[in-house]
Amino acid sequence: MRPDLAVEIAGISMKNPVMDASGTFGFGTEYRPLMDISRLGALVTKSVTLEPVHGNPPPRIWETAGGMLNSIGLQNPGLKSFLANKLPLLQSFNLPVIVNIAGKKVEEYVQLAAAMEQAPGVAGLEVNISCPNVKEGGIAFGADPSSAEAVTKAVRAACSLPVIVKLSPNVTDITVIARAVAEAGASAISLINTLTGMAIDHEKRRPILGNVSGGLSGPAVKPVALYQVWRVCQAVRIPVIGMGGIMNAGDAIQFMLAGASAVAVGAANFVQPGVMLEIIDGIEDYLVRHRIPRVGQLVGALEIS
Amino acid sequence: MRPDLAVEIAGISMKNPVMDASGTFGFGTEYRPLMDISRLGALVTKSVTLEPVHGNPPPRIWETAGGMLNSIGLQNPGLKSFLANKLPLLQSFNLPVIVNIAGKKVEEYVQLAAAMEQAPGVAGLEVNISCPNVKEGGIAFGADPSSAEAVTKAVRAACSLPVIVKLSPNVTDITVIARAVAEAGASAISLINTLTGMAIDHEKRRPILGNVSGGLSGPAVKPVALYQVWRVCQAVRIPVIGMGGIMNAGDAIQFMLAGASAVAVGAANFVQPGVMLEIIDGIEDYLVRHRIPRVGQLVGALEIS
Amino acid sequence: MAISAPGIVSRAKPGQFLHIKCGEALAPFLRRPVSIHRIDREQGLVFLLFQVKGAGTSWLASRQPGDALDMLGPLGNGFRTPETNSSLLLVAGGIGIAPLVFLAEHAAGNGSRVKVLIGARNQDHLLLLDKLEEAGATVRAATEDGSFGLQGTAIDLLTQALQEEGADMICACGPRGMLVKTASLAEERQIPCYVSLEEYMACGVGACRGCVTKVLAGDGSITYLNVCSDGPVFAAGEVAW
Amino acid sequence: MAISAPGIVSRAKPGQFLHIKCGEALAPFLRRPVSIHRIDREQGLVFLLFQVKGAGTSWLASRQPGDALDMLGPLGNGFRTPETNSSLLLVAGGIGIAPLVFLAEHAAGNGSRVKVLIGARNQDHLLLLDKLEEAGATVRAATEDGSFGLQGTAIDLLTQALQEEGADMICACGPRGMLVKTASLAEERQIPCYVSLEEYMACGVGACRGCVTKVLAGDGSITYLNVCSDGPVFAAGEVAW
Ligand SMILES: Cc1cc2nc3c(=O)[nH]c(=O)nc-3n(C[C@H](O)[C@H](O)[C@H](O)COP(=O)(O)OP(=O)(O)OC[C@H]3O[C@@H](n4cnc5c(N)ncnc54)[C@H](O)[C@@H]3O)c2cc1C
Ligand SMILES: Cc1cc2nc3c(=O)[nH]c(=O)nc-3n(C[C@H](O)[C@H](O)[C@H](O)COP(=O)(O)OP(=O)(O)OC[C@H]3O[C@@H](n4cnc5c(N)ncnc54)[C@H](O)[C@@H]3O)c2cc1C
Ligand SMILES: Cc1cc2nc3c(=O)[nH]c(=O)nc-3n(C[C@H](O)[C@H](O)[C@H](O)COP(=O)(O)O)c2cc1C
Ligand SMILES: Cc1cc2nc3c(=O)[nH]c(=O)nc-3n(C[C@H](O)[C@H](O)[C@H](O)COP(=O)(O)O)c2cc1C
Ligand code: FES
Ligand code: FES
Repeated sequence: MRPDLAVEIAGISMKNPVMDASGTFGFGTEYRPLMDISRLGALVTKSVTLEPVHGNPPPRIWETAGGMLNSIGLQNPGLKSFLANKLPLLQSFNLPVIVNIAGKKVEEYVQLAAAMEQAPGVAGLEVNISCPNVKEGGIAFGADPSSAEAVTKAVRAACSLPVIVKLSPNVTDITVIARAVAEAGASAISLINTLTGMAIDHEKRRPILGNVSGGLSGPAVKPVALYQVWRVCQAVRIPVIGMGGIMNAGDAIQFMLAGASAVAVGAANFVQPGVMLEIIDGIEDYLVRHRIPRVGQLVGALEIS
Repeated sequence: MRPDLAVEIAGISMKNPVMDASGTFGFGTEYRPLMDISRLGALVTKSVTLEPVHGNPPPRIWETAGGMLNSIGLQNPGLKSFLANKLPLLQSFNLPVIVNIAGKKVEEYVQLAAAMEQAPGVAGLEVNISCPNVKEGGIAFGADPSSAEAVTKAVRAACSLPVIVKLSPNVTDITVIARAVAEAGASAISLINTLTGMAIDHEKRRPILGNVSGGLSGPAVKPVALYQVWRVCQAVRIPVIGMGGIMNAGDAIQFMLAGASAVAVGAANFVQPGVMLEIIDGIEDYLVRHRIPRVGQLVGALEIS
Repeated sequence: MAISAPGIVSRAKPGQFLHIKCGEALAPFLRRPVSIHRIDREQGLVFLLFQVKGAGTSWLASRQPGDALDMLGPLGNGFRTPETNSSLLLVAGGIGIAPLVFLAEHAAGNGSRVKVLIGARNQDHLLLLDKLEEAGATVRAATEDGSFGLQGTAIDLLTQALQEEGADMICACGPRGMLVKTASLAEERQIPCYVSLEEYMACGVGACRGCVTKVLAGDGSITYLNVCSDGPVFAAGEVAW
Repeated sequence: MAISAPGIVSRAKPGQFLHIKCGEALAPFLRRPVSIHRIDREQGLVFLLFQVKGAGTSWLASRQPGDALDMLGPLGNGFRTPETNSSLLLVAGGIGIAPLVFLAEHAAGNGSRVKVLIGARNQDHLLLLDKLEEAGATVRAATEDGSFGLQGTAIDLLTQALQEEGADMICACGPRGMLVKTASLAEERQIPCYVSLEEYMACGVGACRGCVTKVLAGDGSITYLNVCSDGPVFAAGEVAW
């Protein structure tokens, strides 16, 4: 018998626990020629803001040991264009679509949430309070429990969609933030966003990124991500979507053992388009090999002596 | 003319800006058969505690993408044995010896500082308030500005040695901690200690490290380290010793451009014993090639447009 | 380097590139963009021409005959196909010659008159003169040290060529400084000019927005377009240099 | 695998290991510890015998004749040299045979009577019987599937051997479970027993305290010793299993 890969996160039913990490898969269509997107558990969009955002000056990408820095700066066409041009295509994949929203003020999150509630075919919201690459908003909301709480409450009140709050790892104690957003009504938590970092060209004596600093992701950050996911899963009862450096099925299973109910794959998509499908297959193989009937049984199954 | 590599950190004169990172070079003697230790700018010891510490159960080491986790847990023979057995050998290298101290309570730091002041041949103290691998003390002191301040003040009062406070990167805003210890009388700041992380064996469904979590270091963390060093150097006026993932002279120079007056090399020693000497030579080559007479001119010379 | 890749060859256009996984494990992490240098349609071969720069290209250079390569592509827009019988000036700086050979062969095969202007550091960096002439292109070369052809740069060759005869279209690939000058010479003479740009890339397919270059929108406002999917070839007048 | 390393050979003792940089760049990051399997003093060669497990050993296995290797060593304490004319039992589980061949050759050359007991999964994993007999050792083998020698384990061979004859010293290398059983059989008969342990390593030279194993100090208290510098060989009675 084939194992059951289906999971439900905050009322969103997914046929498997694997989705893309916001910002690494565009608005879905970019990877369409390269893989069967409809096999994913869900599709998460790049962050959408109220107004169009041009993003940061290039260079925006730099390879690092075991990972990469990015300083995209939330470049996106804005709410209006998203609704008109992107969302209709997303619906064609026949998948739960999770729209990631970002704002400079609480009010912007509220407007975005209200608009998404009206829009057809949005399964849930991921609230980005953890972008390190913008001057206003972004990480500022995710670094402080009371502002994290305020955003969550406001979004919660503005719509009836499942609200997944995406946390920043750049904090002293992530469980404090996690508890704050859980108590404020978040339906689920996703983490980690990128670790803030920078790169320097010593020959030119200049920063490499146009924005000076950027966000670190990829396998280099996996140990940090696993630790924070594990800690958050012990601190809150709402489901957690784990991410940070997942490259293969083994990595994905590690996040689930640490307590994540689902996982998201980011930078790995750049290295190997289609890797998410291999991860889904790999999880299934693992369940078969270990005679585990349902993927949900992996969640939090880490044994600590 | 050969460029001048000498630097002075908090009154400690070093013939070059390169030292080992605490805990990666033992008490100096372990690497003696493999390299000419007397060429270093300074020698930093493994953390010394008041009483002997057995450390954490194995496994304590795990390789990760571009780096490694460790959960040593400050294993060391304790103050008495350090003074009797280790310090005399350290003096034979004819180098400034910086003793790294760690405690579970402020009072322990004070006793250690007072003892080191009495001991012959200690050039300065590095105060470890950032170890992620012990249950009490350690990172707890480094995560909160007021306790960081309290430790620093107490150590400052207990001795007249230069006091270098070593900070943890696992905080929301490292400049807050940096300012707190600077105002409390620190002579210099060193950073980063390791990022807290964990590793999981998904086949066995168990944590890999005996201590469950550990500290991440190596090139994987370099972007984070560079960013935090850069931020701290802009926030305080006391000198900074930069570390985190330095593998070669280019990396070392990047830290100096970001504002570090000297650098420390950790995990790279495991990969290539003698790498610190190559880094010293590489810095000299760079200065020659760029016609820079003194290494101090690199400090903070990053150009941001 | 020649690689058997019939699927890619059948769709390849001059100016497009491949995004190549270099190294077996995680290092280097990201793929490397490399232009399609030439193709052999009959044999289903794609050729690459690249300079060894760092870990990625040196790994690539050490591949042995028979090794497999993980390549995405063809990616990017490619050069606009020149009209038949038009006259084309191709300006190459250093390794920028790589994609222009495919373009030269394609355009010459289309009946265009193609002149290739190559600037290089010295004789050793002058590549492929024979191949280009074989394909029916005229070639002019310049070296910085004067060891071959004109002592000077591709821009000197371009200035000369434009004085002698003009052109219906200019296509350029090379260092940014050279592209800027090419663009301004083309603009002076109102010749349509296309440049192939480089930027650090992650996805290579337009998903991450990491590889952008600044462009002037029609209304004069400034925005960012992806080098990987909106480019790598841009109309020179569109780029905010 | 044979490597020319006269400097290492001249100092090598049975039971010591080399700490080897695998891979050209950062992956894999840490060195890999591999025992000295045999040496050829005259030719200055050191031999390795290893199982391909992950990235490090598979890189190592793909080295070609003539390639250079970055090796630290010899490291570790090595086995205690047996007294001349003593009788020695060597217990090997799987790849644990690697360091014991050097020890067997060394001890046999020293005039000791050496019996090697090898346990393996199947015939394919039974290594080096000939080499050992050539060196003057007696060899007994066991395979889990019975495809060669006794059907059983190295522990079955040890039980048998101890019933037949006893020994002055037992040395063992292999999986932890096998070492535990060897240690208890040796203790029952009060035969001095030494085991070679494995632990994840960073520095390999005693500096980082990453590779510790739990031991019982003389006063009964528990402490941690470095496998790399205090070991890898420990008196079996000292280890807190
Ligand atoms: C569309 C396009 C086509 C290209 N075609 C060719 C070609 O045909 N022949 C050729 O020799 N080179 C070409 N390049 C440049 C080539 O991609 C780089 O030289 C190569 O990526 C360097 O990788 P490395 O690991 O050897 O060097 P490193 O310097 O170690 O690379 C470090 C990082 O910087 C990136 N990088 C470095 N230089 C460049 C660059 N110029 N452009 C984009 N990314 C860069 C790498 O991809 C990597 O992520 C092209 C670049 C682009 C964008
Ligand atoms: C003193 C000593 C001597 C050894 N001698 C031999 C030998 O002669 N032949 C042989 O085949 N193997 C030997 N081993 C085991 C060998 O070191 C590991 O198989 C090897 O490190 C695996 O590396 P990998 O990259 O192939 O595997 P991976 O599983 O990918 O390695 C991941 C990490 O775990 C470490 N690791 C994995 N297994 C072990 C292990 N058993 N012991 C220590 N670290 C490990 C690696 O060094 C690396 O850091 C010895 C180990 C020690 C400690
Ligand atoms: C190029 C890039 C762009 C990203 N953009 C966004 C974004 O718009 N919104 C967001 O919430 N996270 C964004 N992220 C963060 C990822 O969603 C993810 O949290 C992070 O990259 C860690 O996962 P990974 O290591 O698998 O990449 C981005 C990451 C990358 C690499
Ligand atoms: C094995 C190991 C042991 C360490 N022990 C200590 C310690 O005792 N005290 C301390 O302050 N830092 C300790 N550190 C942290 C290092 O000094 C350094 O801050 C960190 O490793 C980052 O540098 P790197 O990336 O160059 O290794 C240790 C690091 C490692 C890898
Ligand atoms: S490289 Fe991702 S958009 Fe171009
Ligand atoms: S590996 Fe560092 S002490 Fe043994």
